[in-house]
Amino acid sequence: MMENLVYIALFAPFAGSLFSALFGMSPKQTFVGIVASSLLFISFAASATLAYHVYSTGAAVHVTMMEWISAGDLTIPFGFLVDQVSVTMMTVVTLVSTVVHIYSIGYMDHDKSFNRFFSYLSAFVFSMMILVMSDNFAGLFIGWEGVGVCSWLLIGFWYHKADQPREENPSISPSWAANEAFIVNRIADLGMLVGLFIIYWNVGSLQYDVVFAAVPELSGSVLNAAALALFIGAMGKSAQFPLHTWLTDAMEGPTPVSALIHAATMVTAGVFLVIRANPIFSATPEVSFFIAALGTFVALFAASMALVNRDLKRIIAFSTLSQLGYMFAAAGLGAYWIALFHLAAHAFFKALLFLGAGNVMHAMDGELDIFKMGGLKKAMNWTYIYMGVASLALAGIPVFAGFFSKDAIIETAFNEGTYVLWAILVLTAGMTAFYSFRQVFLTFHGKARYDESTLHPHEMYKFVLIAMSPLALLAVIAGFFMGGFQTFVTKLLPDYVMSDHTHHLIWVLTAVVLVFAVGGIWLAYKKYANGLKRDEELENSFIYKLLANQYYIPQFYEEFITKPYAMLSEHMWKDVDMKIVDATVDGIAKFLYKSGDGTRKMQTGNLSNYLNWMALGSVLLLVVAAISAMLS
Amino acid sequence: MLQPINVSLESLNLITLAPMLIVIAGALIILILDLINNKLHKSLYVMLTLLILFVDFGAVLGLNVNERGFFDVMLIDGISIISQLMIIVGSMIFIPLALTSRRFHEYSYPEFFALFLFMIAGFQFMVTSDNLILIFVGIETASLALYTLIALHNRSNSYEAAVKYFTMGALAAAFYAMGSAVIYGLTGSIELYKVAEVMATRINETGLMIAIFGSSVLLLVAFSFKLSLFPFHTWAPDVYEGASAPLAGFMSVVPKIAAFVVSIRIFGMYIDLGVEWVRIIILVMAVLTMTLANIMALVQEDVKRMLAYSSISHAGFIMAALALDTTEGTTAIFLYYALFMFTNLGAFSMLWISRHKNRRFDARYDHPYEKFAGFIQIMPVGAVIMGLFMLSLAGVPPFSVFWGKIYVMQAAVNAGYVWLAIVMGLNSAIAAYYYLKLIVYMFLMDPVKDVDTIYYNLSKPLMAVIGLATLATVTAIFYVQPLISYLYYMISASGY
Amino acid sequence: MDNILSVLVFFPAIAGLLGFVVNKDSARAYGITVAAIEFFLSLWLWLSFDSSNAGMQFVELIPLIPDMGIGYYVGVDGISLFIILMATLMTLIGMMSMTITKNIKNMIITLLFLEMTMIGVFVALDAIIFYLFWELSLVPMLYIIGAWGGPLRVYASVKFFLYTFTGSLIMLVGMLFMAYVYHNLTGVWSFAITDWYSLVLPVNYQLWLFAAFFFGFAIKVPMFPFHTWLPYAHGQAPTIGSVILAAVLLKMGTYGFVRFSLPMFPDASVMMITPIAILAIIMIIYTAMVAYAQKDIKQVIAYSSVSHMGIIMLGIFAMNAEGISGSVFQMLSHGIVSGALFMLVGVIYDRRHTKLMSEFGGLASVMPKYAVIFGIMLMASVGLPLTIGFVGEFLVLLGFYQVSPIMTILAGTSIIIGAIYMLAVYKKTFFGPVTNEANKTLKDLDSKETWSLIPLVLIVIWLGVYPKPVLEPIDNSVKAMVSFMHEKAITQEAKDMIKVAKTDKGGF
Amino acid sequence: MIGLSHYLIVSALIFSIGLMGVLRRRNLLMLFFATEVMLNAVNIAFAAISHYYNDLTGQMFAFFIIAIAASEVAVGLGLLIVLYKKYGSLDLDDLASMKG
Repeated sequence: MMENLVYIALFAPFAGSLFSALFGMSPKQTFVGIVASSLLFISFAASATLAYHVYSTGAAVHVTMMEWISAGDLTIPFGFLVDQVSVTMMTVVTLVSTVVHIYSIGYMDHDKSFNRFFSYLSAFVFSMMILVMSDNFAGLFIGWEGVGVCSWLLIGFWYHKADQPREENPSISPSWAANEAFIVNRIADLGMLVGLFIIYWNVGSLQYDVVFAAVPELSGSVLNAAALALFIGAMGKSAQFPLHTWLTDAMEGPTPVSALIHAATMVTAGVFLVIRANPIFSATPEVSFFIAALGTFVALFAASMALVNRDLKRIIAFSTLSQLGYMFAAAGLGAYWIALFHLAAHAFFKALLFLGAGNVMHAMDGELDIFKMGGLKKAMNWTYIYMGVASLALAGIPVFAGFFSKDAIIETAFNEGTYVLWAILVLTAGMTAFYSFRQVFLTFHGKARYDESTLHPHEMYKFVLIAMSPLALLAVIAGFFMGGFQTFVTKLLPDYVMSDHTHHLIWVLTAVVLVFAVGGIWLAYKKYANGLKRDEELENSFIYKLLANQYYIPQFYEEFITKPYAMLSEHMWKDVDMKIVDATVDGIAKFLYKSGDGTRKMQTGNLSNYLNWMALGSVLLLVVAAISAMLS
Repeated sequence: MLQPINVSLESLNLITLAPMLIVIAGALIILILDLINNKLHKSLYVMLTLLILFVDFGAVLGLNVNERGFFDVMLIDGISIISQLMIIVGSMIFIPLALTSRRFHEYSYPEFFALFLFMIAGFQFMVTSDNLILIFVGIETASLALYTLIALHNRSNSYEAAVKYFTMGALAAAFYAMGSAVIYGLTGSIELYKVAEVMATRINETGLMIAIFGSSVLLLVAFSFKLSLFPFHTWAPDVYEGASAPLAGFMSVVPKIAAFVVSIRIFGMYIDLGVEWVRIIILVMAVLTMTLANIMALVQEDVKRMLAYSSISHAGFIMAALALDTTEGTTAIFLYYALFMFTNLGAFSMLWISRHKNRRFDARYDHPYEKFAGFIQIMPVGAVIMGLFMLSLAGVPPFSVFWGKIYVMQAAVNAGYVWLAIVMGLNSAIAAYYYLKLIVYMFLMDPVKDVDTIYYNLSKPLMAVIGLATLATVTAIFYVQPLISYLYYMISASGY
Repeated sequence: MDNILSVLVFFPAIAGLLGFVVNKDSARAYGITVAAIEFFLSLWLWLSFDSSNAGMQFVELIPLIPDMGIGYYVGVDGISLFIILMATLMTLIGMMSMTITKNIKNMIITLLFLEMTMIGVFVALDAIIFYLFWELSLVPMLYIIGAWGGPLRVYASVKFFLYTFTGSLIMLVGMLFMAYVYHNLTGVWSFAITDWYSLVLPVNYQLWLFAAFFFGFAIKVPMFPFHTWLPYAHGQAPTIGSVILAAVLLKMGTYGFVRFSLPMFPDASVMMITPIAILAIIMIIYTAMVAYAQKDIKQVIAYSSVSHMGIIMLGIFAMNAEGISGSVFQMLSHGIVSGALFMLVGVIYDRRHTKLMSEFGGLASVMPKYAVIFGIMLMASVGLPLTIGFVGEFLVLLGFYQVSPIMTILAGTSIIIGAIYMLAVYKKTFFGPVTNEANKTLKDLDSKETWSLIPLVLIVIWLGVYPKPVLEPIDNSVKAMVSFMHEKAITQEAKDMIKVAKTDKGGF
Repeated sequence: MIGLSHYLIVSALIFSIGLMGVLRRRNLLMLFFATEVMLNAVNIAFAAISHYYNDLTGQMFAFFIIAIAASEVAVGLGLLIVLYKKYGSLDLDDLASMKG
């Protein structure tokens, strides 16, 4: 029974994808979206049932469908494992996906590639399900790459758009952004593959249970190498510095995609990997600390860029990046269940935020610059509420989901004695609150800064708003399940409890974070709630420009990696391949041909010359004979 | 006390002379027929010649291995029998080529056929003796007849070719004679087996070495000329160009077989005696010949000249096998020629069918590459056959020359000359270019417009000959085994 | 039917000969029918193949030249079986999709002869018979490139022929030397590969022989720096020529390494791991970069072939069953995928008579079906899991990791730079607005094109999801070969390096 | 006393003279004479050696050489006549229509 549910949960999205693909090249058919969404809902229902099953019995469901690759001593099955961790992910993924699917029916209403969109989106969910459900690293890698491709397809969904200069559109074009995302992810995937190789050659298997059971016997260096390699894989998917640039560019995709893939699910795959492979990471404190430190850095780094950005979606993308940093910080510090909890909570409120942004975009006819918005509260009340709730959750205001999860992470940093990390995370929490509300205020408050004569913002369809409500609800209440969640997942994950010392200080710590968060909101309110006042001096300052240009990292990559690569390729082809390698080959041929031209001159046609050649030949023979006689 | 001369006919063992006598008698019959009636058609002479050769073939087959006869100057050993057989088979392929659909000057003379038969007799004498006098007589009989045959083609180029060949041949003859004189002076004998015995006993004398030196170099010059080895090959391209196509094909095979037999006898003797530098200079010449002839062939504009250079290169290839002086090496020589003969004669016959009275494509050449452009569209079967010949010459398996090639290379490897095998391999690669060039012209180019058909000279006998050559080229894989075992048996029986 | 291999080899040849009689207008149908029969024969071969038997099956031996030890000796094992299947499949599909009308009869006959030589190479168990088919395969390809190719066709075809020919002549010397050594040690002349396997050679002999065979195979593969004939050949060849060349002819080289170099010279192979791996890595990275610089779609795919062949080379020298099985599988995968990609380029070339990327852009809007199939093949080419491209590449890299982690990481960059050039092609060709007027009216795939591509798409996915039916026989034979090499190796380093799989059942 | 070596030296000298003639002469007829000279040099050697060994073989060889030389001249002169008819000259340098 449970096995069937596993397959239903896994293959329902696939069926949806195939069904939509059948109509992929036909004009919009609303029922395609409905079918796909229903199948997703079935998948969600199955996942939820499984979650309940796992919760009530405490036992994991493990199925092996068939053998995939078997060569040498390597055997990789298609095996699926539904345990506390994967079932959490499954539920979150299918829930958010279902919402996003329904949302997309409304959002993609006018797009002529409506059917194709659902095909891609459901395929993504299928890949994601493989990623989280697989019982081995190779299966995870299938999903890993699968979500990469779906992400590529979806970012580049509007492939027909032309490239623009970076000044006009920092992401250049959807197709450019899609390729960037794919290639950057591939860099990380190589790390991941190497991790797999290390594990295979030291353990002899890629099955989680076998590998984790073997961890105690492995040497430290092997574990470190494996952990590092796996984490490099995670860095790509979760867009950690320095592989982060693709995530903001990925906002070229349709907004539901950003909500689902680039906020709630795919980008958290890296965190999931670290959580999934926690026995390895637990055994490698150095790598784990590196993960925590990098996560903390990214949290701050991304938040800083979000402070000044004007693009609605990019701000949310930076915030996603920043939150991923939080999750890594938690996972790196050993608080795996907290990381997973934040992952889930973040999925809800971040998806909600994105979908809200999608509503705004829909209303504003594709406009994304928050400097050109304002006063949308009137027209889009529900969206305002949703985004407000989501932002409160993101900012970590008590009662809302983010408060519980993020606070726990910050406390963990304190608890581990890594006070620097703690300080940074607290500061970041403040910045998070600031940029979230800067965005909310600039969008919904103040006066309209767009041309009201041509643009008439309107609220999204009702059914879309209703579909978003579960997310909103969860963004508010998810935090209350923290205790239950802890008991549930720590059956599998190592438990993490604060020390007594931290426990005593917990109110102080919470208060500090709250001060920063509220301070951030207050600052944003002061500055932006009553409309936008541009501060030329500030905007021209070095720091502002640095932040607005993402620390010039994309430019740096372009100047120092992309362009040199293209140039080098050109040289390799024209100068090395053509002028050296090929020219050598042709040179030998030409040399032979030329020497043929030279040698044929001896064939003068003149008999006298021929006779001379004969005489000369006999002399030469004598000489050669003499030399060889002397030598022998 | 003087003994009365008493020669018993049995000791003469005249049967050893029978093959040559048959051919000479045949030639005389032809001349007599002409005297009686000079209006007879060439087809009669062709068939007559074929029949005479056929009888000759039978006579050779009937010989016993390792016999001497006629005052011991005749030596019937394995190589003499197989070489005679090959000479006769080569001639039998050549002769029907006279039956072209167009009339060509030389074939209307019965003398052509008589001379041809005399030439065959000369070659047969060359290969069935180890007496330097008889070899000389054989060489000269054959050569003088050949000069005349070339000249009979009755074109200014053929006269030029004949004169060039003749003059250089005369010089080579002088070298041969002088070389024989040196040998005679050294050993007091002109019978090679006696020469070998005497030399073997005196091999360590310094003076003798110098003399061997002189004699071997002089003889090597003479035979290098016959075998067209570098730098004595200069006559070959011009003579082949001047001669008619079938005769050129014939010349690239049959006289060389005869010359190789004599070379095996003489230089094999030197190498057996342990005169290592003879081997070395032969190897040097062989390598130079195959390489330089190949690169000169690369730049030829005329197919016939290209084939001339190609056969020079092939000769160099085989010369290297001679230097190995192993049974396998010697077998390789004959195997190679046996296989090469069909392909090469076939290729030259293909030129022959495209022969015109006047040059239509090029002022200088009879068979420029352009003539064969788009041959596949004009005459698909002909193009495919010519393509097969070219591939075979290039050494593409499973066509005939490939088997000869690997046998030679295997012999080289077995004798410890791996480098030689590699040089041969690389040379085959260079050679592939010019054979390919013709294939490219035939298959990949469009025909030259405004010039009429190029299969001008085609007739049934020619088709039969070409068909036979094609068959022999393509099915080589099936008869290589019996050929090898026969050749190997004959050669090892005669002690080489 | 024990002589099915002979039937497979000679059926197309006989059909080719008879093809001269067939009327020009019916030649295409004739060719497709013959190729289909041949394909079904090869399927039959697969069905009657015993997957659990790692050794040679359907062996036939007819002595041809016993004095030299040459015989008609053929057989298949898991390694060669699927390459044969691929050869028959790609010939069939290539013929189905063929759009050539000029001299169609000659083309069909040539293709049938080519098919004979291709199958011959892979079934031959006698070195000379192998060489025979190997060389013979050049001729039809020369004609195909030269007669139906682009403007530089003659140069390209002659270069292809001579380059390969030169290499294989050196290989021939190696074969002759091998036979000589065999004769010296056993007193028997033999060119039978299975006889040669039993020969334990001193290391220096192994090295020299390895080098000789290397030239023949490396030029065919083609390995850097012997690869420059390939872009010309592909660039000038008609679609069908490129398809066959990439799918089958290149595999002869890598197959040669597996069939000859590894089991015959295990010690030399182990010693040559590093140099060959370096060449392979140069191939992978360098040609991938060169591919990125190309302006012509077909050239990109041509160079990408070289890059992928680098992966295959690397896997062969992993010296463990994972890597070698992966390599053999990757041969199939590359054959199918690059064949399909060349067919796809052919589709666009037929419509626009240009292959320059700058001429295109936005094709996804105009030709959605085409874009989808191209996209699938692209993803298979960059090694996306659940496509055929992943299995081989993954196993190769996994296998080679045991030899050298650093080199594996370098080689692994292929998954990055492979994506770079392939995605660049896709972006330039299919994405963006349709700027060129000529592209606005392009027709999507017609039924002929679709139906020749669909089977390939299905195979790409089928073997990506469930490679077992193919991988298992390959793996059985490879495992047996590896343990054979391990036993045969004389130096300790080689014994250490060659990893016998624990699951080996033996039977080589 | 004139011994074998004197004859041989004379023979060698004449052979060389003949060879030089072959190499230097431009007229075909003179060329033929030069080859005759070479052959006759060989004859001297043969005769002398034959005498030295008291063996008839050498003289026999010499006779054959004479005969062959004669037939060579016969054929050669025939060729020259046709050639002269065609070209109107016997100069070697005119005889180079085939080359390369």
